[in-house]
Amino acid sequence: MKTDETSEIEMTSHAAAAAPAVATTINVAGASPEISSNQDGEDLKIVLGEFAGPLDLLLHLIRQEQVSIYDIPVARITEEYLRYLQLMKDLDIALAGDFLVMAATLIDLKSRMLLPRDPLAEGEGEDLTDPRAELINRLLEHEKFKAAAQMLWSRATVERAVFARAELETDKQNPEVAVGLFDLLTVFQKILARHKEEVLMEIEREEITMADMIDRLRNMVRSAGELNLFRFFEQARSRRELVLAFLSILELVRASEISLIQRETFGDIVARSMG
Amino acid sequence: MKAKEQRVEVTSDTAEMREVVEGDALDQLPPEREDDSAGLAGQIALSASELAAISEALIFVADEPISARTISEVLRIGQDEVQAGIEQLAQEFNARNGGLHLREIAGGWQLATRPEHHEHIRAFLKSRPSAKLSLASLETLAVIAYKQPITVPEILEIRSVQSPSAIKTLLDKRLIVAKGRKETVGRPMMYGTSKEFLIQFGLKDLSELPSIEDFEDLAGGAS
Amino acid sequence: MKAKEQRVEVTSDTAEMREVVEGDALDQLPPEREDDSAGLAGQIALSASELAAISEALIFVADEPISARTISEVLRIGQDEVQAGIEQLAQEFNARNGGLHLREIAGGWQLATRPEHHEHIRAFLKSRPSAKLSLASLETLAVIAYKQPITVPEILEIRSVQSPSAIKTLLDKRLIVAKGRKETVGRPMMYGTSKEFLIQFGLKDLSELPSIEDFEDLAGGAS
Repeated sequence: MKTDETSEIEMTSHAAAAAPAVATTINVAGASPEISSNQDGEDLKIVLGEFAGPLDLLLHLIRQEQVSIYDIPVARITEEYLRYLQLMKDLDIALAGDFLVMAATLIDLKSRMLLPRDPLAEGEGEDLTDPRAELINRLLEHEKFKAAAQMLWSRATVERAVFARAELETDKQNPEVAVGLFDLLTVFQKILARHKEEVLMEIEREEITMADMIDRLRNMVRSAGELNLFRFFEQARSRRELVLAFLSILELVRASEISLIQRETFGDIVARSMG
Repeated sequence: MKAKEQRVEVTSDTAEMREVVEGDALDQLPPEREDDSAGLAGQIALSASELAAISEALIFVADEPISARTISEVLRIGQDEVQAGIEQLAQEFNARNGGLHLREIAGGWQLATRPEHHEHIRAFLKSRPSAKLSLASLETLAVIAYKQPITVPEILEIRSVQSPSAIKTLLDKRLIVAKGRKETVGRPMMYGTSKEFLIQFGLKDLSELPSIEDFEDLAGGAS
Repeated sequence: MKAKEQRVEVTSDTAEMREVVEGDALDQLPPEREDDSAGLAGQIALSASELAAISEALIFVADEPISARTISEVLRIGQDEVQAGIEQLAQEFNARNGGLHLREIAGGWQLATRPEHHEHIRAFLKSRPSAKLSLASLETLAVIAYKQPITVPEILEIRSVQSPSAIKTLLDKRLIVAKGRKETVGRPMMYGTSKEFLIQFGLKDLSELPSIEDFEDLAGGAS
């Protein structure tokens, strides 16, 4: 079972054939799955409840068994817990490791509950605490956050019913993408990946000549009548090509085939055909 | 700008925008007080109703909740005066019982529709409620909201899980942001909730969250 | 195949919670008329003030002028009635003399600011406290942040795209500063991030920049 999403599994027709039998035997965690009558059983879709983590499952079992969270019958709950994991396994559902860790914790707890108290430790007054104490505290803490999550959920639901205005012209004129710290890192990683790829490609690519570059520039300017030089430079795949691109611009300016225009200081430079 | 301390806005072409705004739209406008841009030093004398009207206009134009402070800076008018003006305006808006209300959210003011009209609005926008957070993400968010600033290992410990995928989801959705490093071994990154969190959950600020102890009764009683 | 699905539900408390919560939250909303979705055929009875409020909300959320006809179709109410309602609403809005007015434009209705406030609006739009970056600038900033001090040719080498204008933008925004010259051929200028950069991104110092390891903590982690 994935921890993030409600698990949905579609079983093949073979499994579907066996479905009614399975259906009567599935009764784990007290959950009584409802199976609508199988009309001709080509597909079987199983929808499992969502447990956001092992503590969720454990809380569910405790509630299911109607036992006190302060006095968990460890053996019983452990058994139920393991049955649930077994069901997941039978259904071939990948379980997050978290659930197995909790299983180990429970088994360990169960065995410690069975052991007689160490008389020496008792003498020191240290082992008087219930071995379940830590788990109980965790569960209580978890219940609080679960309730908080529920509160957030209802807030979000109300909030989703409230709408802000549509986008205005002034927003579009000022399109904003908020960038956080991690965006900076993500962007950097992308650049590094891109860089690596380009280095690899460069080895194989055929080298462009000065004449090729002049032709490319000439064609680009002619076809559009005007060309932003930054766009032209961006096509350069290596430093060598960049140098060639620069030289080809100088060459065409010298030959009076193009003129360069810069509309504002530090603004983009545009090449225009003089033909 | 969202979550001031954490974010930088990105835009493709600011120069262009200026031209459009200044060139096109605004030339057609009737001239306004001429001393506005010149009189950086002096305050502008505005009547209460003018102040309210301009605040309303700015709140409408702002693409996210706008604070009284921002408005007071733009208009060069005392913040208290602006705050009082907006509160008055909000009362009027809300007494009007129209389609809009003026509310305080995420440290600013915003005009928004009323929840009771959501079905008609959805029918018109043909929108469905936006993607919901998974239960795991929601529980993780609750832990972060109440324990911030908190590190990844601490979150995982509380939730008894090993996968940080829910934390990553929250980061991707911009509901949480980095909040510096913890001065312990390895200096792990700490996380807290963002301004976007306040907006999506309709909170003025974090103090509006009920105390975590309030959930204790619920928790204990459930068993 | 898909038509005949069979569902097995392993119920859980969380599934229940979902329902409960969703039920709860929506119960808190003022009830909306129940015949809304059901009564495709019939008209909805709305009081004049409800109609005005909903029209106002729809005009507010619409991204372009919305006609009385569109509203009448959404609400399944006679167009004349809607038209009259909106005209009434427009009169109220305009008599109010607030920051917004309701105007008929391009065959529809639209909420807009008043021309006489545009000077202030422009001042606000200009003042938006944001460092706006193009993607090119952002990429350049990322490279500088993680590789500082770094020269322009080195940035070019990593980004493999021209960066001079991006560097100028970043200098203008004071997000980067010159950090002396590199003692190689041509003694190129080296750049690094500024104090302003730290402020904008909410960092105490550069050690708080997330590292690749922090990222892996979030992305990988799960075993």
